[in-house]
Amino acid sequence: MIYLGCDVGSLTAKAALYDSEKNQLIDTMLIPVLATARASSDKVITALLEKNSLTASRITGTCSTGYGRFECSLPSSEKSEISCHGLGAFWSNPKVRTIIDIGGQDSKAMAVDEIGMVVNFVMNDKCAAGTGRVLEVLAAAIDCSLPEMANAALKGKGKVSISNRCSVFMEQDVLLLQRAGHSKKEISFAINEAVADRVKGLAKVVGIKREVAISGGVSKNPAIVRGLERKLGCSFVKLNHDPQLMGAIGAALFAARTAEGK
Amino acid sequence: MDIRDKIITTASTLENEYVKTFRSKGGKVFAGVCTFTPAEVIHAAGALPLRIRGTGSKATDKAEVYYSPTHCSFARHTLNQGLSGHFSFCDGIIFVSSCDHARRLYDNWGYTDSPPSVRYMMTVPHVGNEQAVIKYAEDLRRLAAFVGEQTGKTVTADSLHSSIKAYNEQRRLIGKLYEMRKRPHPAVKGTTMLYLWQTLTAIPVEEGNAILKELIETVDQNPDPMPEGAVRLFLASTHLEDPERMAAVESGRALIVNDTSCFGNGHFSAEVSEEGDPFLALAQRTLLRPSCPNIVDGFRKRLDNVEALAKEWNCDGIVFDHLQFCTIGDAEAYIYRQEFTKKNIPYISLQHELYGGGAGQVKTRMEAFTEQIANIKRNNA
Amino acid sequence: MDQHQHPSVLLETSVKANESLLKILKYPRSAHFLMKHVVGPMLIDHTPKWANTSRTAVLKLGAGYVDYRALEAIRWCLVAAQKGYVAGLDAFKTGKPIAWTDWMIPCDIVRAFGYDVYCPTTAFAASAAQGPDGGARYSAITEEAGVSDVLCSVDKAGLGSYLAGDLPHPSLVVNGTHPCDSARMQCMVLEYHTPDVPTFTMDTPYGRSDYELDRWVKSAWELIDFIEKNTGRNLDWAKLEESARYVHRYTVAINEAAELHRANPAPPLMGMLNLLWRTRLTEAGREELAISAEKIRDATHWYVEQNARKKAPKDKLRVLFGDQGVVWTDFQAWMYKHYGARVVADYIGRAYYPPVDFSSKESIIKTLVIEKLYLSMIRQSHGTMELNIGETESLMEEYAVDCVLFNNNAGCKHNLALKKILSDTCSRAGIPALFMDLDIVDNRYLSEREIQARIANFFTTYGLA
Amino acid sequence: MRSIGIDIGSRYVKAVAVSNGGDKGFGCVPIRGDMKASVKKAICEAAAAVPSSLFEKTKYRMTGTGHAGKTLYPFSSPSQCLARSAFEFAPNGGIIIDAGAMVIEGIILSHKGKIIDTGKNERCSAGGGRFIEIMAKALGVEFSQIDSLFEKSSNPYAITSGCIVFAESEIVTQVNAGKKLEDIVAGMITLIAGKAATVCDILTEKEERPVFLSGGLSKFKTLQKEFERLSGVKCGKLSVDPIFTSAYGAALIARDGK
Repeated sequence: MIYLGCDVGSLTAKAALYDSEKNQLIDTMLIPVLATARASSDKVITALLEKNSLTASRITGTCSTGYGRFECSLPSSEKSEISCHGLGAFWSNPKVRTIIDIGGQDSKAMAVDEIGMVVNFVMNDKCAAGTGRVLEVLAAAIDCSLPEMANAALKGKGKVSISNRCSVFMEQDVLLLQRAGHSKKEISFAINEAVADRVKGLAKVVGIKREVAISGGVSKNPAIVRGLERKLGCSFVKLNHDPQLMGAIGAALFAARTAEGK
Repeated sequence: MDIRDKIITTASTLENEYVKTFRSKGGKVFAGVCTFTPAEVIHAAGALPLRIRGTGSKATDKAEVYYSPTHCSFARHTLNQGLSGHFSFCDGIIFVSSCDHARRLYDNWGYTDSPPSVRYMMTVPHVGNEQAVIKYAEDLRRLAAFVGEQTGKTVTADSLHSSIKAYNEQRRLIGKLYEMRKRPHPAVKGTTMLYLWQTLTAIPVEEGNAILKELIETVDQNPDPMPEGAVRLFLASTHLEDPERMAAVESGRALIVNDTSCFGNGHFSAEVSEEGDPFLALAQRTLLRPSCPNIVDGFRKRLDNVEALAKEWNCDGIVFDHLQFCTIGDAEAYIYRQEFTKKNIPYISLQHELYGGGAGQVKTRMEAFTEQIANIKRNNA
Repeated sequence: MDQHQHPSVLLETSVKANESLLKILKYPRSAHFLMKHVVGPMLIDHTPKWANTSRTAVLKLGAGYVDYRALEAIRWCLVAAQKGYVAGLDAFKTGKPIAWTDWMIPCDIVRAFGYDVYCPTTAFAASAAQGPDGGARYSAITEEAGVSDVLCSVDKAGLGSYLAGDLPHPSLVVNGTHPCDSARMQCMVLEYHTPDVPTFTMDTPYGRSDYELDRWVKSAWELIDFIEKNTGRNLDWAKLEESARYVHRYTVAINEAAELHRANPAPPLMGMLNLLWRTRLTEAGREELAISAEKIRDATHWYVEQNARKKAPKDKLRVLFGDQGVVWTDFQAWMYKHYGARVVADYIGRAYYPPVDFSSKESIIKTLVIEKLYLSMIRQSHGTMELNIGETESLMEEYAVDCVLFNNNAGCKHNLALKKILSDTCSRAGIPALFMDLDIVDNRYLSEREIQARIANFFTTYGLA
Repeated sequence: MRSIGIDIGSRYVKAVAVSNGGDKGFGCVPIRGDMKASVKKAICEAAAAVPSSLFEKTKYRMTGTGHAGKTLYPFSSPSQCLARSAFEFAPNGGIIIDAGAMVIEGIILSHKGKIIDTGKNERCSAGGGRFIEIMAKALGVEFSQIDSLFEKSSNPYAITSGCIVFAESEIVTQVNAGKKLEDIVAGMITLIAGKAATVCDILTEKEERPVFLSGGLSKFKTLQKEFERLSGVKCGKLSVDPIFTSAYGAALIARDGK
């Protein structure tokens, strides 16, 4: 049986197809969001189905998640992105018990049990300084793409730091550091440290239980990942699928669990 | 009109129909800042006690001249309302020294000479023991003398006793309503309760009691709708007054069945003794029951109380929702997290602005929280 | 709980730092020479790597701008402070009983029960021994534990030092309900974490009316009663009276020294009074502190006489610090070097303490505990705005200041809510005021460079320099 | 004699050249990489309109917050330059509110041009121009459309988040929920205008003084209108483009100097 998971976030929309008999992922798709959540979910689902020459009728169940979850174009159940990220990461690597997810607008830490169900979580409430969006804004401030910034940061030695913790003023700090003649790699390092610092707190509150994995778009940024590993004193295990797709994969798994009563 | 609609209408504005009627008969209205301002004392002086809230406030830009954006939004919104003259229908206003944000309301209100021009600062203790009770009774006596002077009606032991009786009846009635929330299908949900609190704290107690009686009858037959697979939750909170916020917390399958909000159960619980010195009785009731986090040595009482109530009302989890930048709320939330994590009781802490914003965020969190509870329950089973 | 997993970084570094300072100050003349001609000029504007941890201390000690007489006085203050740190460290290592007190608690009374006293809150200052980011480190520990980032960083540092496992376990806790949410909440969280320790809370009054003061004094007697009942110890009245005499000597000397700063040119010792204040929070009633205060007074006198004899030029720019001082750095020497600006009064250093009345046991207790309400930072956080307006107005006038600098500490909610009112107060007096929006303990908020830029901008904008 | 004022902001270098005769020249260059080069370019642009003979020395004055300690010329504080500029427009004293990229700052001047009081907005409420920039980008709205969109709105949406990143997410949610674009744009303008009005209220002794709105944001006519509505004052018109107010002040200081 084929199940579909759809995750419409604030920056990207993702979808995943899952075959429950083989317990395998069939295919996934990721697109930047369109004007409305409805349009995004429409597009990502249609594209994924077309690519795999499937029609909507072949899908046994759909589950949607993310901020746009109530706008899914197929009749579907809804699950919070926290549960989906948790289950997705767990399925991708069943050793995982703690997941740190840095998304566009929010970052979160979750604890899952032996079957991948979330038993505790914390999200950033009050300050946006530990999110992917801030990384983007700051990368733009030094005229870098995100991967460029991450690579540069890996070469940084920590000669400068960004003391301000508000995203607006962080940007100003970055501009000033740049003008003071500091190298791109040092500034990038400082940016990544500052963001990692904000995320570290969440992980500490939820409690670190091994193994730990990191998901979400920012997990592709090696500088943040290493910074966090160092700050938390543990190394992250690898997820066997694209860490940005955990939400969609988790949603597809939930669709299967709901339909098959597991 | 359904009594629920009446409650919603009354709660939607501070200067409601009851206030207007009361004033048109020459009655005086005294607004008070938090649960430490005893309604009984104002009532005994012949005035209408009205609990201050930010209802109707859309911005805080006027207040931010005096407050920083890192002050709690209750202080900013209410000062903004004060500066805009929205409290000019009141004849007096009573401030308390409960927390930093609240006590500076008195200073900034007075400094800007915002209406009403009759303003009083009542000091309150920050511990809950017998000695503090004696001191608080004195604080109350002074308040009574002040309000009595303003209304021309001296507060006597007798008048205060009869006020206490009226408010005790209100407490018993609302207690009944809380009892009805123990049912498998609770009679009222949190959002309805929030409207009710706001109505009761802004109209004469006698009429409030009448409304309560009618509401109890109505919801007994016709309870609030309940979401399918509802997850019963306990709401621990400091100040929460935005109905939309409460609705967001109660979105999805979440259902609030009891609380210690300082507008709700934290305000209405525990009767005042009708014997002996009424000031002492009021002080005892306010300070010795599980109270607001301002009473620093009372956290153990509060924790035990929350746990006991949550158990008695058959709650599956505890939500702590406090105002952003509320110092005492933050510390309290931390203690709750430590305690309930230790005891394996599902717990979530949220923060909000007095009005608006973050509905999407809180929905996601509440949804995840109810899912988390379901997972834990299944694991336990 | 006398077995600790880790050493107490906070106390070890504080003891070590104090040790070195005491060694240097043993020879105040050469210390002064060294600071004035060698170290000061290197450190006032820059932070060379080698001086990262010691620079703040040098700046706090005047960076060569204060006379050796004052350094000698400060040595005595450090001896007192060191006794406190050593007692704390001793209790940490051996499990010797120690009492935790909050800072408006009459620690002299608690000490008269034979207790050593440690005040968790003082981590905000002690952490500076670990360098300018010591406070930030402890604040961060608290934030990461999920307590809050809206607490005042003074209390975040205090909580952080507990959460880091750096504090000796108390056998008695005396809390206060200082009218500052953050301080109260620190006490509450610590009390939660030390459930089996007898804890007494003194409810600090909001106002100064008779019945409130009466309650405050009564609570001191309740405290005495509580300690006797819960610990089986008795109050040593002779010891208390001896302490009270030292407190009194301190009071008389400090009041005079503060008054003398009205002189123009003013003695440069306001910063030293600030250091004494910090030490007296926990070490009030120690003889060394009384000696230190008297020596500071003598040094102040010496300055005033010296200036008069030499017909020294008037101060170029007289500055009032309108609120708490920055802990992790100091820019008084920098201001003096570049702008000739002299801090002539500050909210912390300048104080007027009521004298102790020795006529009876009752009067000693009464005056000792009421005196605590006049402590800087306790004094200004009470009551309504009139208190703060009055203090600012009288300081501006009495000390003839040219401008006021407010740090506007990020977590200080009650002060932040007076910003407009105090700004207007200064305007009415025709005195320019700068609100710096910094954090006095946590250097992640506003860096020293930014602070200096703000001050420089302020001075030039208003044509003060 | 020619004097040039240079204002280094967070994104742009602005330069104004003035002659003793009253000629003015303007230059505005985005800062890319090397700041020195951008400064030079802006100076060239400004100087082109105010020619000077080879034998005359040009006087320079620099200001702004974006210089990172590298002051190439004598430096005056941003407040001083704003004040000097305002004094030119309001010789009898006045108030100037400068809505910059990060911070909104206000200054009152006495009739002698002396600064009486200054004020600015604070953390968690910061972000003037940058706020609008990020919001407009998220909404896919051009700067040129903002005024007309505002006019179309009948029911402005009140943005509740002070933090830029959260506000961005809030408005994206609102757009997705079907809120009209113009209502959100209007809400955003009202929010910033409210912040400017707050800064204006922070200042003491402002009775009877003309008020000027400067900085890039004041280019939005509707923002100025909202500001007037919220603060209850009437704004005067600046005689230079509002983005050059500081640089112009710096040039005047240079000219006045010895």
